[in-house]
Amino acid sequence: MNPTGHPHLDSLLAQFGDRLQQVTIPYPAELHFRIAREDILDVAGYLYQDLKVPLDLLLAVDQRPQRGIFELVYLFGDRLRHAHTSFTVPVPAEDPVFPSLAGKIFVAGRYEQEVWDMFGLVPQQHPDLRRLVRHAYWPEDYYPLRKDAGTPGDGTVPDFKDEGQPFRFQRVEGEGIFEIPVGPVHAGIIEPGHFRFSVEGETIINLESRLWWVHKGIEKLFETLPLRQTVKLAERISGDTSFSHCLAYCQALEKVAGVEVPLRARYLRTIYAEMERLYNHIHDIGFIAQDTGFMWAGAQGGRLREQLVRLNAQLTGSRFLRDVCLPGGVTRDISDVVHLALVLADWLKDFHEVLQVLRSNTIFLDRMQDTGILFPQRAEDLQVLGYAARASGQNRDTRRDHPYAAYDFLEFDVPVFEKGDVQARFEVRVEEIRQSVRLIHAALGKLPAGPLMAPFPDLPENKVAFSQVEGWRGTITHWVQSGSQNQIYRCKVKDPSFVNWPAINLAIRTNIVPDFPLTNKSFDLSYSGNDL
Amino acid sequence: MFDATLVLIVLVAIHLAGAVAVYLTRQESLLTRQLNGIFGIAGGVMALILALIGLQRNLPGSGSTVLLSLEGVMPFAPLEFTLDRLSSFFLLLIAVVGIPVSLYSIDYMREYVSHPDQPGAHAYNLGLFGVAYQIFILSMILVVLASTTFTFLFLWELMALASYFLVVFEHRHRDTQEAGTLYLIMTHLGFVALFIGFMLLSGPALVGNTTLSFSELRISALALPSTQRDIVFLLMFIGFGSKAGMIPFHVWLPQAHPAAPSPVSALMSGVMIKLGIYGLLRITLDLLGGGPGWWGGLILVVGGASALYGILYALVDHNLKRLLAYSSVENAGIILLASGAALVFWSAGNTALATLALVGALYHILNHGVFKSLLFMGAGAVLQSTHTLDMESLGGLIKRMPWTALFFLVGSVSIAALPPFNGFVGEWIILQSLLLSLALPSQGAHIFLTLGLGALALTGGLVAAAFVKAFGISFLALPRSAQADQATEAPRLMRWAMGINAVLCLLLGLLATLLLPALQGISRAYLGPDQPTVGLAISGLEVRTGTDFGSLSPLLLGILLALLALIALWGLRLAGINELTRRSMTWACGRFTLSPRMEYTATAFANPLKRIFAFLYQPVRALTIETPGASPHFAQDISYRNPVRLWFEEYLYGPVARGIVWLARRASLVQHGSLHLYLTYILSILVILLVLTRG
Amino acid sequence: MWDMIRKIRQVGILTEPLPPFPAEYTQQDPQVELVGGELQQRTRILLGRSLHIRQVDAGSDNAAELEIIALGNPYYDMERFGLHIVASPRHADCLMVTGPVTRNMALPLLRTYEATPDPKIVVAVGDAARDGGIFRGSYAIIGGVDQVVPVDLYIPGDPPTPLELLTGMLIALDRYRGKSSRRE
Amino acid sequence: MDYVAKFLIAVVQLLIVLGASPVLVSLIRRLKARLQGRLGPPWFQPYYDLAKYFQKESVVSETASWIFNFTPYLQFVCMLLIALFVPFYTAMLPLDATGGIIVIMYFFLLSTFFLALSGLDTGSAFGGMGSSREMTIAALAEPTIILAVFSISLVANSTNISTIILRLGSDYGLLFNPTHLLAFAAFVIVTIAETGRLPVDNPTTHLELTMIHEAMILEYSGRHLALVEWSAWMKLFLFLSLLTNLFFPWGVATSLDLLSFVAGLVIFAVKLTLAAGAIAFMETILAKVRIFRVPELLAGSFAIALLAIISFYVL
Repeated sequence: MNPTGHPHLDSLLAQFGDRLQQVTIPYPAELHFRIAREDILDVAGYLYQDLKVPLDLLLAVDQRPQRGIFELVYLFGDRLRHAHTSFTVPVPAEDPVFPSLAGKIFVAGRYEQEVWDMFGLVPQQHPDLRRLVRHAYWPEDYYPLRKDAGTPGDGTVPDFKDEGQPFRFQRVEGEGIFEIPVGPVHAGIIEPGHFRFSVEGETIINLESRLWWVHKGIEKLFETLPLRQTVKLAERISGDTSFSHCLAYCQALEKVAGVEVPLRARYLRTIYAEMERLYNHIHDIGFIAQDTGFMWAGAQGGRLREQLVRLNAQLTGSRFLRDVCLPGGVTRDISDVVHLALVLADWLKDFHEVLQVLRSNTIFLDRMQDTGILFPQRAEDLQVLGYAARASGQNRDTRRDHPYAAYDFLEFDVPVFEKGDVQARFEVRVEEIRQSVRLIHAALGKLPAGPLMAPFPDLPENKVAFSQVEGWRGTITHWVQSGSQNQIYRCKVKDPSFVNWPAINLAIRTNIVPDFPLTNKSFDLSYSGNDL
Repeated sequence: MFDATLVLIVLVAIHLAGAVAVYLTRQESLLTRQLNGIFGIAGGVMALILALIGLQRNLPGSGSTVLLSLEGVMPFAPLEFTLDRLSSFFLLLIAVVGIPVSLYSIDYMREYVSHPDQPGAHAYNLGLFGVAYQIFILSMILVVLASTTFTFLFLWELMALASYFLVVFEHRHRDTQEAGTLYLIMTHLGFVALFIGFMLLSGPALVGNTTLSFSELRISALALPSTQRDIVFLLMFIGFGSKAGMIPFHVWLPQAHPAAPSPVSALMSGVMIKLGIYGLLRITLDLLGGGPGWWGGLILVVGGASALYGILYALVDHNLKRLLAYSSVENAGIILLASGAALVFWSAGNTALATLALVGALYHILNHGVFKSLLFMGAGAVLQSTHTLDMESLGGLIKRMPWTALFFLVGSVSIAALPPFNGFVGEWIILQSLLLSLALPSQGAHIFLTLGLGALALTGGLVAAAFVKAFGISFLALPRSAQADQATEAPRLMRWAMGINAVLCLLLGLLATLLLPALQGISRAYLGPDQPTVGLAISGLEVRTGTDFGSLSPLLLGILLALLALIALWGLRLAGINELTRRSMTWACGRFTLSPRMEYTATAFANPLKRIFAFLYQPVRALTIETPGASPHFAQDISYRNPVRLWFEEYLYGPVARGIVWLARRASLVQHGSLHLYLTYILSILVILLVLTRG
Repeated sequence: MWDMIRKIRQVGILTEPLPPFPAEYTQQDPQVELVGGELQQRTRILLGRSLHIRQVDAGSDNAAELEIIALGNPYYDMERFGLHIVASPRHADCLMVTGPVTRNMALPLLRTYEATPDPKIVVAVGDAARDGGIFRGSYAIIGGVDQVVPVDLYIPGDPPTPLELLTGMLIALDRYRGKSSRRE
Repeated sequence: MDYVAKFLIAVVQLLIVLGASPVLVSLIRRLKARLQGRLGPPWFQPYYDLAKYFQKESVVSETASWIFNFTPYLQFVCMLLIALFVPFYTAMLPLDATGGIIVIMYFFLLSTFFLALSGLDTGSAFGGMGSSREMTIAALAEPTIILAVFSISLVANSTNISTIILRLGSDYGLLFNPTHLLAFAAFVIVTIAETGRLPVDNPTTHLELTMIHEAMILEYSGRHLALVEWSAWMKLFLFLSLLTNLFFPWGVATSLDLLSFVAGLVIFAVKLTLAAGAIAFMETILAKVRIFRVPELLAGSFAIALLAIISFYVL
């Protein structure tokens, strides 16, 4: 078989020829092949540097039970040509090393760190091989995502206990430089994360974030829970993104099972996804202002958000849009279309009035301007996603670049700002609120009749698929491999937070300490989604 | 009861005998240190007696008496010593600071004795130290009594040389040598100004005659043309101001004070720089008998600038002693400011206000002597115990040196002019005098006085910040180095010495009303009776200024504070509050244990103010990030520097400094700790001086 | 400024009265579960009118946090009952713990508990905080909150809504008298 | 004034500052809540809080020294002492001659000085952060205070508060003196900075990295916290009393009769309510300025205060 019709295919074949094996196009616009371990640097480098295709995902799979090897999967997403390319690399179990891409592709270094941490595959010449999930007290040789890892406490692994072992942090040299440790238990109601500022008083010289405090072993749980439960699990990857994560997971399952979702369900999924974007954006807009001490704005953000989550509860029975999306379709219909449209129109008017007040507060504007600048070049190097990217001149939005649900049929604009400061991120989100209401209105207007749910069969064995969804924070990627007996063999989840976290460290450098909460809030990343 | 002349003779004899005795003992023995301390204390007691005699003397005017007139002691000119109110006050200062410092030095100087495990490693000649120490104190005592040009200049130079020798005592450090040389150069530049000033003061007929006594000078000064008086004033202002540490002649001070052994720093900062003020007051109030308003205005403005400059640099300096030295620049500035205000008021004919301002200045001189010597002694105790003055390596000393910490805290609170300690009363009087200045008719003076007030007010807040830093970073939280961790409490005599000064800080604060009448007497002796209204009235425990303008009762405030504390404690206990206390880790957000690396540093503490005053400090930021390999986002080494610029050093003395370094190299030829070389050097300077002055 | 004043007037006071007190309320009411029956009377009296809360996310997805934040919005306004979120455990009387306790958060949770002065109460919020919920059995989970610190009160829900949180807390503090007035 | 009257007035001063300062705080909080569309805490919430703090144990850091334990008491006593010198409803302050407005300001500085030390004492980075920021602001606010006080004493020709009030109260023309009005503007800014209100500090923030006053007291608990909080409330109360009575001395009793005392009390309550309303309104419409804009604000107030003095000489 000689597949055709993929934008990268010809150039890749011309460049590497026989080094690509088992070249297939399993789904439209998705190219897949296998390469040898030695070719990783060449092929990935070619894709990234010559074809300018960003790396979307890198994961490992423990295939030892069947084939005695580990596998690495590299996924590249080309947003301009609306196509994906992925390749698989076998890594022998007895020699678990592979060449590191970190020098070429920054974001690859981060995935490689994770692969090392969870599977014990060593990326060679990695510049910063520090542990992520496994905090300092975790045993050296315990790699939780290996199939034979066992669970502490059940006798297979010696139990281990946190005794406050110190972590390694970058030390900044200089007179009077000291470190401010913040977290994991913060002063506000925030998820746990540890930030280590190296400062000269108020001036931040360097910031390191130490995360993975709320690591719950979600990827492992996907492999052990029954399929029905895994959908619920996907909803609990990051509570504020329940629907989008669930959607991404369901779409991957649907691809694996080859199920076509009814059109009405695809429109409803779009509406719910945009509702999720709306309530999160307004909440954060209020809280960005509150973090500058503008308490009234925080109250308004809370008020406008509460109206939306109550609307969610009205529509779906869940304030977080849970138990709505299932493999095959959705469970909840929208009956009174006009009512919803009117409510949202009123809401938008209300929002605009609040926004006008925010924009006339010069202190608030002054606090946002030039604070926490993420320069476009850095945003590109770091492959930042979502509104954080769009505020730094990166024109990317999965809804437009790799459409899913009903986005193909609806018109919307993708706002892009260049400056990359807190204000740019604020403005992107304001604009996205408008676009979301516009999308919902359009979707309500075009809502086709039909069933909500397609029957969902048992999963075929050992099939691989991924799906991408533009959650409110950015692109969510779920990569799924089915196992036997309707079980998941491996599920890799990528929340945009995972790649966006390092951006904060760069954006805050040489800013002042009291501007950190504001900068952090303007990125508003998920700890839970990052930690899994 | 005592005959003043006899007391003076005994005093001189004590110090001279002390010098000889100390030199004769073995250089490293305990006896050396004890003798030095005891003779110092004895001399101090004599000075105190002399001061009390002078202050109590119920004579009209300045109450001056010629104590001693010695012909033929020196080959070229007679020596003459006179006691009057101003001298008495400064004698009091010398005694009050000198006695505890001498006590302190007994235990402190053991630092310089060689350790048994490292024979000879740190050995310094303590005998030599004792000689210079006795002469230093004696010369300070005599300089305020000196009443002829020659006597004064001779002792002034002797004081400078003795202190120079003490500054370079730790001659093995290169820094010390450079500091000493800088000091020597600056002090001689000042000396030249003074010398010319005195020559011009003698009047056209008698130019160059150094045997003139001060009383003759007073008369000749009256006859001087006003331009010449102005020139004399300016020269004296520069000469004495450089000794007082006023900008831009302060540069020696932050170098010399940290370099000197701590008792010497305490004496230099507590007393010696005040003698610059003494000289200025002696000239302007006494010998010249006042001048035009701009004299005072100039002193006031330069004083205000010094105060601001000093405290701003104290704030960003992290060497404990250098911080204190910069703070001395600041305090000298405040004293100059108040003295300047007094002269302005006086020239405007308002002796009431002039008295008030001068009393403020004098009281601040005494207060600063007490708390600054206390702080230097505290810093010395820290140095002795930890072998470092770098605040970034200190911390946690309050648990290891509880007494030293308490005394240092008292000093810090006093210097920050917080009630109920002595600094507050001085500050209050100075503020009152400036606030009352609306009584003056002149518009021009108001601008000066308002600016002076602004400078003083700004200084007040910054001092508090600087001393929260000095005490908080050095003594609180966790130790930042192993030395600080292993620190132990200062020896007994050092604790006693600091304790005396700490108690004095409190007493001078609470019982100010007992001392203020004496200061008022001094001021009136030179300024004349209060006119047109009352400047300062002391009745019982209360101080009043102006006509119903302000009043203060420090003792009552102290009593109220104690009473309210008792009531509050009693009330809370009565209300049955929970008095359980549980010790726990410092809250560090859950996971990590706090380490010294996570404590606020001195640099960090001062960082906001450093950023705010960046237009002045002009800090030079340098951030370097080294990254391995191709990706710029993996950092390997990060380093950061952000030092401030020293304006005067860099732009005014920059070229001079290079010469100084060059000289320092040369000077190191004579600085090998050899007594004979030093004596030869001192003698040759004296001979040059005498030849110059022989008219 | 005038826009804002107009908006303030337009919004008015949004705080909603609590629903009527359930007449048949018993300790077994599914709304809350008090461990060991009830809080000590002394604690109730002491903390009933002023409860300062330190929230600790010990492993939750952030949904429960969002609902706790919502307690402060104008609709629920927990401040009217003397409930207040504070920045430091030293100021707190109540730890509101969410999520299953992850391995990595066990020590921080314990440290927070130790840093809080007595008397104090621990509230476990959400199903996962009770026994790990859906995450039970994971290698990274220690289990419910009571595996690390003693729990006084469970508020079930996945996550509990703000109203459930509020009524649960008030029942535990014996403050929920449930007259339909805005304040008890 | 006989001694009984003096004693009684002193006791009443203390009772007022202790009892009314929590109500003032409560008033501000409730007004702010209303403007945000909420009901807000009950009137007596600060009392409930205090009662609870006093009944809890105090947890003290192992690193802390006696400074940490001493500071809350010192602060508390300082505020009580100052309360004897600040006019609330009467200008007949028994101890007025013991010290004037300068004493008040330096006792405020004393309590700030020790609070800043206690922030450093525990070794917590947040405490240090708070004290560094607090001392920065205090250092810059101090000159404005002194100059504003200077302006007032120029107008009233005294630094003793009773005298100032009596003189200003007897000649209302003095109040509309440009010097006095400018001094008022300067004093308002300083009051905001010193009491840690918006736009300088946000008293309700939960973000430890942005805190100033709150950061210093993060380690306090139990009775210590009660004293520190109470002192902070009293400080606000005292500053607002000074602000209202020095610049609007109407109604302050100037004689020793019951009627004028009652009238004084009522008018004082009205004045403070208005001041609380102003603070609540300001804190609703304003955000917190970036910390390095605070010096600009304070420099502005310094300039205003300087202008006040110059206007006195020129006009």
